[in-house]
Amino acid sequence: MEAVLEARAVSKRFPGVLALDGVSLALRPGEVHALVGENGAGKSTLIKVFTGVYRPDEGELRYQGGTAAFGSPMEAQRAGISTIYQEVNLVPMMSVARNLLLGREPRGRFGVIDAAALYGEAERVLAGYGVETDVRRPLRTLGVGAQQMVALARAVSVDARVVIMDEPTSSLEPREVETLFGVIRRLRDSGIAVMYVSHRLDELYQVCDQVTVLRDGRLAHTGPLAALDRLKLIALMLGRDLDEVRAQGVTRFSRDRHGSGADAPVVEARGLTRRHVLDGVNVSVEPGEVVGLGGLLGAGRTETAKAIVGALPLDGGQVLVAGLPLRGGSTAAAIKAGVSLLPEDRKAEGIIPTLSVRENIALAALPALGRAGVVSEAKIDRVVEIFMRRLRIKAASQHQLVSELSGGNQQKVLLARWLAVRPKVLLLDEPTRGIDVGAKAEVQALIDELAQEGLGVLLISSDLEELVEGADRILVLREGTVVGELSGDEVTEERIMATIAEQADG
Amino acid sequence: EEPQGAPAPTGTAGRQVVQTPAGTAGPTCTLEQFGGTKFDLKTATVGFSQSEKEANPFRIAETKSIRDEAAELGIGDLKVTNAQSQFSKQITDVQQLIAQGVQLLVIAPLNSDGWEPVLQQAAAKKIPIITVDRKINAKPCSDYLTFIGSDFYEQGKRAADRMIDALGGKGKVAILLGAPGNNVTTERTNGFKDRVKEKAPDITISFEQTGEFAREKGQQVTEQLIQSNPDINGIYAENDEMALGAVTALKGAGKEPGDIKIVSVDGTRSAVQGIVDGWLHAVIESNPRFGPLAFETAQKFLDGEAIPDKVIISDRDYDTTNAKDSLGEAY
Amino acid sequence: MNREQVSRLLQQHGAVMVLGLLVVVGSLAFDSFATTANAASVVVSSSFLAIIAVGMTFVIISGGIDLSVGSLFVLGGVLAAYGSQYGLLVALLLPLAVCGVVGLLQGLVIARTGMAPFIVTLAGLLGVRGLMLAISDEGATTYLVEDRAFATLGQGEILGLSYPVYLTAALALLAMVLLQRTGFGQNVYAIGGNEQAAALMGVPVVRTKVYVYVMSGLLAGLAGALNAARLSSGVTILGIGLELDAIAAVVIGGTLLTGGAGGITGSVAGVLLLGVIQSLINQVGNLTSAFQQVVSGLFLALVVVAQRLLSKAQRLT
Amino acid sequence: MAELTSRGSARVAVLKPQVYAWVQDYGVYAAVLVLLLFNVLFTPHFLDASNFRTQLVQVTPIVIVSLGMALVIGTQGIDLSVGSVMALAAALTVLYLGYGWLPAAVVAVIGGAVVGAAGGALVAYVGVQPIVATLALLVGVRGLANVLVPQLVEFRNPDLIALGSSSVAGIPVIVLIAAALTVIVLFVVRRTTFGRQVVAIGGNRSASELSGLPVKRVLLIVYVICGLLAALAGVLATARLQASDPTSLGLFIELSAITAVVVGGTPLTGGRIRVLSTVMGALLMQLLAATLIKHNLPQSWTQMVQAVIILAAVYATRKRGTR
Ligand SMILES: Nc1ncnc2c1ncn2[C@@H]1O[C@H](COP(=O)(O)OP(=O)(O)OP(=O)(O)O)[C@@H](O)[C@H]1O
Ligand SMILES: Nc1ncnc2c1ncn2[C@@H]1O[C@H](COP(=O)(O)OP(=O)(O)OP(=O)(O)O)[C@@H](O)[C@H]1O
Ligand SMILES: [Mg+2]
Ligand SMILES: [Mg+2]
Repeated sequence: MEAVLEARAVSKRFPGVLALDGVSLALRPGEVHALVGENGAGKSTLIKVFTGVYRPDEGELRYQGGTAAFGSPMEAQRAGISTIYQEVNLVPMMSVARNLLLGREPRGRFGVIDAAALYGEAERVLAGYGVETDVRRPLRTLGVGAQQMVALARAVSVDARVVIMDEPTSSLEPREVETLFGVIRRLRDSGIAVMYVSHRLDELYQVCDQVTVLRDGRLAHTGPLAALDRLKLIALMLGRDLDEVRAQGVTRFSRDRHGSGADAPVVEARGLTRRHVLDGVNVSVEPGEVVGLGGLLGAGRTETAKAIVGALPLDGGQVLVAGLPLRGGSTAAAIKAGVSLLPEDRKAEGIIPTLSVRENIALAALPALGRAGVVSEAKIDRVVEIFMRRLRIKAASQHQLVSELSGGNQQKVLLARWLAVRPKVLLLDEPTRGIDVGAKAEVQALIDELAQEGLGVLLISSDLEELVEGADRILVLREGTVVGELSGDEVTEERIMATIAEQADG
Repeated sequence: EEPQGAPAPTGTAGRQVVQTPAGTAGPTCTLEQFGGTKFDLKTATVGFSQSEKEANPFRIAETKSIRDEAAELGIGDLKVTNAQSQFSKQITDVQQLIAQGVQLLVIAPLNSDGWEPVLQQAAAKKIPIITVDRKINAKPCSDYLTFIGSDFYEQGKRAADRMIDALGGKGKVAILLGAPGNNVTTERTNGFKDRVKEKAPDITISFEQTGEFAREKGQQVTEQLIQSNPDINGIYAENDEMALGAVTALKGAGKEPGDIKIVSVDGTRSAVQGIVDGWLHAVIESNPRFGPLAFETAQKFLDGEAIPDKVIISDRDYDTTNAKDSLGEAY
Repeated sequence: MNREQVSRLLQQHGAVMVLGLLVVVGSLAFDSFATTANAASVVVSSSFLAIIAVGMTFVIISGGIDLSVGSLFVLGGVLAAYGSQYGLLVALLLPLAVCGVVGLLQGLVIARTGMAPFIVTLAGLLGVRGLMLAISDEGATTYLVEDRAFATLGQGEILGLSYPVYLTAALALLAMVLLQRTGFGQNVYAIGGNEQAAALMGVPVVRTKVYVYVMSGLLAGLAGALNAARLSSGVTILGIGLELDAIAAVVIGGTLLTGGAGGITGSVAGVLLLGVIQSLINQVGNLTSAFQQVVSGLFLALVVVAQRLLSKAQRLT
Repeated sequence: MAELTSRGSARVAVLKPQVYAWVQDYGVYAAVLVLLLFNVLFTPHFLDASNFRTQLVQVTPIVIVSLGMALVIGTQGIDLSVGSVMALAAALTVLYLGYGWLPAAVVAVIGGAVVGAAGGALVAYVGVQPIVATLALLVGVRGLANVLVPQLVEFRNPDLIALGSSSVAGIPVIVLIAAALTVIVLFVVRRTTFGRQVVAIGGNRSASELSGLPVKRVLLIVYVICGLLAALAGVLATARLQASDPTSLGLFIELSAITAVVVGGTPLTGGRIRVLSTVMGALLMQLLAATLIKHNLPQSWTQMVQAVIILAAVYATRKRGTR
C-alpha cells in the first residue's frame, strides 16, 4: 500500500551532534509502526522532523503522495498529523477541559464558547479513556499519568490520518495501558497510521505490526515486527552480537536477596499523614534493602517519597534516619542525613535546563566539592568524570547544556547528581521511565550494585516486572494508605495485582 | 557638620512684593462678578494642592508659607495635598478636595493646560481658585479667580541680560534645560533665547541639554559639555540646582571661579552663597513665599474689592553687589 | 457551594475582598470618604488606568509585559488633541492608529525574534516618549482640544459619572468575554501557561502575541485620547511611571506575572485599590509628601502580602 | 568516502552556529567598539584622557547597581527598589556624617542591606512576585529617604569629598572600587558554591529545592547583596555630587541597570549570569548617552536613538532557536 507519511534520507544536525543521518521511513495507513532505539538514537528528533518542529537539513518528507514541508506543528496538525510528545505537553494551569478541547471549543451564540457544553463534552471524552475527574480543575492538579491520558485523548480526538506517540505509556498504569491499546487498535482498524515509540518491548509485540530501529541517528533496520524476536530486536538496538545479549539477559537485577532483614532500618517513616493525600503511611528501609512501592496512579507513592525527604508539608507523622528524627519540611536536612530523592518529573523537578551536564551533576554535592564556599574545579572534574563514565552518559562534552540531551541521558545525569552526594538511602521515583533497554539494564544493575554496597533503596515503578525483579519487599499503596506488604516468595506480579484489586473491590 | 539649606526663615524677610500695584491696570474681578457668596475665611475649609514633592527649597518654602500664613490668620481647616509630580494625580487631588467641601482653593499647578474637569466642578460650586507660581490657561474671574506669581518668560529675559553683561555681548553659551514638557522650562528658555537674539547676536547658543532640574543631572551634563566644548563661555541654568551641579562639575575639571559665567534662576540660599564664592555670576529670583499674598488677595476678594486678573510679583536679582547682604533673605 | 469552591472564589477575588475591607475601614475612619462625590472622583480618575490595565492583563497572562503603555498614553493624548482640529473622527482614529502600529511593531519583534518583552517594550517606552516630544516641540507645545463633540466624550456625564467610566466598564466586560469565551482568549492563556506546549497544540503563537500587544497599544492610546478629551488638551507631562501602576494593579488583582493565570475582574479591583489608597492618604490630609510615599509603599506591601496569604491559605485547604 | 563528505559538511554546519554564538556572547563588546570608533571619528576631544575618566566616573553607580541586578535577574527575579535604596543611602550618609565618613557609609550600606532583606523576605518567604514586592519598596523607601532628609543637603566633609573626586594613578577611586566589586562578583558567580546555587535556582526552582539547596536563604541573600551594592552606589554618587539628594538620586536607575544586564546577554528568565558583559552593557549605554549629549541632540532624538540601540544590541545577543 502507498505510504501516507514518509521520510526519505532525512538528516538533522545539532551543534556537535548528527542526530539523524539519512534516515528513511515509510508509514502506511492501517499499520502500527514501532520506532525503537537507544536513548539519544534520534527517535524524538525524527518525530519532530515529521511534525514540523524541526526542519530537516537534508532529505525530503512526503505526505499523502506529495512533498511536505510543515512550517510548524500547527500546520502538521491541520494537515492531519496528530502527535503526543515525549514530555507531557499541555498547559498546566488551564483546566482539564480547556486543555482537552483547546482550539475546538464548542461554540454557542455569537460564536462565543459555550462553557457548559465544553465541560460536558470534556467529561464525555475523558470517560472514554477511563479518566474520571473534575474537568474544571487545573490540569496540574492531576497526576502525570492522568495528564498523559488527557494528552492522548486530545491527540486522538482530532480528525487525524497519522497519530504519532512518543513514549505514551511511560507514565501510565497497566489498566490505562490497556485502554490505550484499545484506542490504538481502533485507530488502526479505521485506516489510520500510528507511529509508536516505546522502550517497553512487551508492549511493542502487543500492538505493533512494523518496526524501525534507529541507532546513533542511523537506520539500523526496518520491517515487520513479527519477523524479529525480542533478543534480535535488542541486539539491533544495541548494535551488539546476538550471543552477547543472550548471555547477559534482559533485566540486570540479580536474583539474590539483599539485606539481612536483621538490621535496624536506616530510614523509617511513621504515620505520614496529609489531608486528602496520605493517611498514616509507614515505610522503613534497611541498609542494603530494596523496598518497592506499588499501587495505581494517584495512590500516593510520589507523595510518600516526597514526604520522606521533607518536600511535602505534612499534617502528621515523623521520619527517622538511623533512629534520629529528621527536621520536617527541609530537603536539605534530609540530604544531609543521607536521604535523597530522584524525582518523577524530570523536566519540572529534575534538570536545570540552563546549566551544563557538569553543573547539573555537581549541583547537590557542591558544598562537599569545595572549601569555604569556593568550589574546587578539580574535585568536580573527578566526580563528573567518574559518573559520566560509570553511567555511560552520552553527551558531546560535559559542558553541553543538559537540556540538549535525550531524555534517557538526562535521567542518568540526575542519577549521577544523587550518587555524587553518597546517600545512605535513595528514593527512586520511576528511575527507568523513558530509558532504553540498554540504559535501563545499566540502571537496574547499578541499583543492585548499590544495594549490595549497603545502600537502602526505595523503588517506585509502574513497571511491574521491574518492581518484582528489583525489590526485596513491596508495599502496596492505595488512596494514601499501605494496604499490603509482600515479601519473599509473595513478590510476584500476580500477587501485587491481586493486592491492589482485592482492596479496590473491597 | 552643619547641614546647609535649612528651612527658610519666617517673618517678613524675603516677603513677596507685587510688581504692578493692585487695581491699576488690566481687567479686575469682584465677588459679585464672580458670582460667589461671602464667607468667613477663618472658619472656612481651604484646600491647597501642591504639585511637586516638598523636596526642593522652592516647594518647601512655598508649602510652608501657605501653612504658616493660614496658621497666622487662624484658618482652622487647611487641607493640603501633594501630587508628587503626577499631573493626573493633581487633578484627582483637587477633585477630592472639592468633594471634601473646600470653599477656597489655592493651587500650585504642575501644568498650565488640562484643568478643564476641575474648573468645571469648581465653577459649578462657585469655589474661587487662586493659582500660585504657575498659570492656568483659562478665563480669569470665571474659570478661576486670579494668578499670583512670577513671569517665567521675563525671568528668562532677565537671565539673558545678565549673561550678555557677563560676556560683554559675545561668546558661546550652553543652556541647562529644565524637565522637558514643563511650562517653566519652555518659558525660561524662550525668554532667554529671544532676548539674546534681540540684544546680542554675537552670542551663540551652542548647546542645550536637559538637566531635569536636578543637581546630579546638571553635573553630568556639564561634565560632558565642558569636555567636548572646552570653548564655552557661559552656562545658563534654568534653576539653581542644575547650576550648582554645574559648579561641582567645573570644580572637578579644575576650572577656577569665573572661568565660565553661570547665570541661573530661583534664588535659593546655596545659589546665593555660590555668588558670594564667585562661582555663579548672577541669580534671578523666583520667590516662593505665596502665603501672605494669596490669603490677602482672598480676603480682599471676599470683602468685595476688585482683584486684578493676575498679580505679578517683582522678583529680585542677586549678584556680587548684593549677594552677601541678601543671604538671609534667600530661601 | 462546597468548601473548595468557596476557597477558590476567595483566591480569585482576593483583590476584591481587600478592596471591600479598605472601603469599610475608610468609611469608618473618615466622614468625607464615603461620600458620592469622593467615590465618583476615585472611580472617574481610575477609569483611564483601568483601560490600560485591561490591555496589560492580556499581555501579562500571555506571559509578557508591556512597559510602553505610559508613553503610549501620553502620545495618544497629544495625538488626539492635535487631531481634534480635524474633527471627532480624526481625534479618535489618529491616536488609535499610531498606538496600534506601535503595539503591532512591538508585538512583531517580540513574537518573531523571541526577544524579551521587558526589553522590547522598555525600548518602546523610550522611543514613544521621544516621538511624543518630537511632535510637541520637545514638550513645549500643548495642543488644545478644538472639537466640542470630542471633548464631550471625556467630559459628558450620566448620573454623576463621566462617559469614560461607562466606556471602561463596557470594555472590561468585553475583555472578560474575549478572555474566557473566545478561542483567542484560550490561546492567550495557553501561551502564557506553556508556550512550547501551546505551539505543539496548534496555537498560533506569533499571531496571538501580536494581537495582544496591538490590543495593549490600542487601549493605552484610547485611554490617552479619552484623557485628553477630559482635560481638553494634550498634556505632555503625563504618564511617567504609569506602566508600573498598571502592572501593580494587574498583579495585585491576582494575575501571575509568569503568565497563564489571571483575570479582568482582579485587575479592575487592583486599579480601584490603588485609587482608594490614594484617596485615603488624601483624607488624612496633613501628611508631608514624603510620608505619603512611605504610607503608600506600606499599603502596597500590605495589600500584596494579604493577597498572597489569602491565596496560600486557599492552596492548603 | 561518504564518511568523509558527511564530516566535511558537518564542519561547515558547526562553524555557522559558532559565529552566531560568538555574536551572542560578545555582541556587546563589538557594539562598544563600534560606538568608540564613531566617537573617535566624529566627536571632538574624544580621545582626551579626561573624557574616558568622565565616562567611567559617570557609569560607576550604574555598574555597581547592575552587578546586584544581574544576580537578582539570575534568580529569575527583578529589583525595582535599587534607585530608592541609593536615595536612602544618600540620606543615611549625610545624617551620620557627624561620626566620620566611614561610619556613615557603613550605616548607609547596612540600610541598603535591610531594604534588600525586606524585599528578599517578601519574595522568598511570603512568595510575593519580585516585581511588586520591590515596587512597594521603590515607593516607600524613597519616601523614607525624603522623610529622613527632606531636601538636598550639601556637606563639606573633606574625606567624603575626596572619596568622590580623588584619583590613584590617574584613575578615580570610585572607578577602582567599581572594578574591585566587579571582580568580586565575578568570583562569586564563577567560583563559589553560592554563585552556582543562584543560577541553579534561577534555572529551575523546584529542582533546586529537591536538590537540597537552601533556596529561600539564597534568594534572601541575593536581594540583600543587591540592596547592599545599590546602597554603596548611593554613597559613592553622594560623595561625587558633594551633596545628599534623596529626591532625585537614582531615579529610574533600575531601568538603566536592567537594560545593562539584558543588553549584556543575561536573560530575564534567569538561570544564567554574565558579569563582565553586564559591565559592558552599562558602558555601552553610558557611551551612547554621552555621544548623544556631546552631539547636542534634542531629548526626543536621544530617546528614540536609545530605543533603537537597545533593540539592536539585544537582538544581536538574543538566543536563537534551533530549527
Ligand atoms: N535541541 C537540541 N540541541 C542539541 N542536541 C539535541 C537537541 N535535541 C536533541 N539533541 C541530540 O540529538 C540526539 C537525538 O536525541 P533524541 O531526543 O531524538 O533521542 P531519542 O531517541 O528520542 O532518545 P530518548 O529515548 O532518550 O528519548 C541526542 O544526542 C541529543 O543529545
Ligand atoms: N486522575 C486523578 N484524578 C484526581 N486526582 C488525582 C488523579 N491523579 C492524581 N490525583 C491526585 O494526586 C495525588 C497523588 O498522585 P500521584 O500521581 O502523584 O501519585 P502516585 O502514586 O505517585 O502515582 P504515579 O504513578 O503517577 O507516580 C492523589 O492523591 C490525588 O489527589
Ligand atoms: Mg525521545
Ligand atoms: Mg508518582
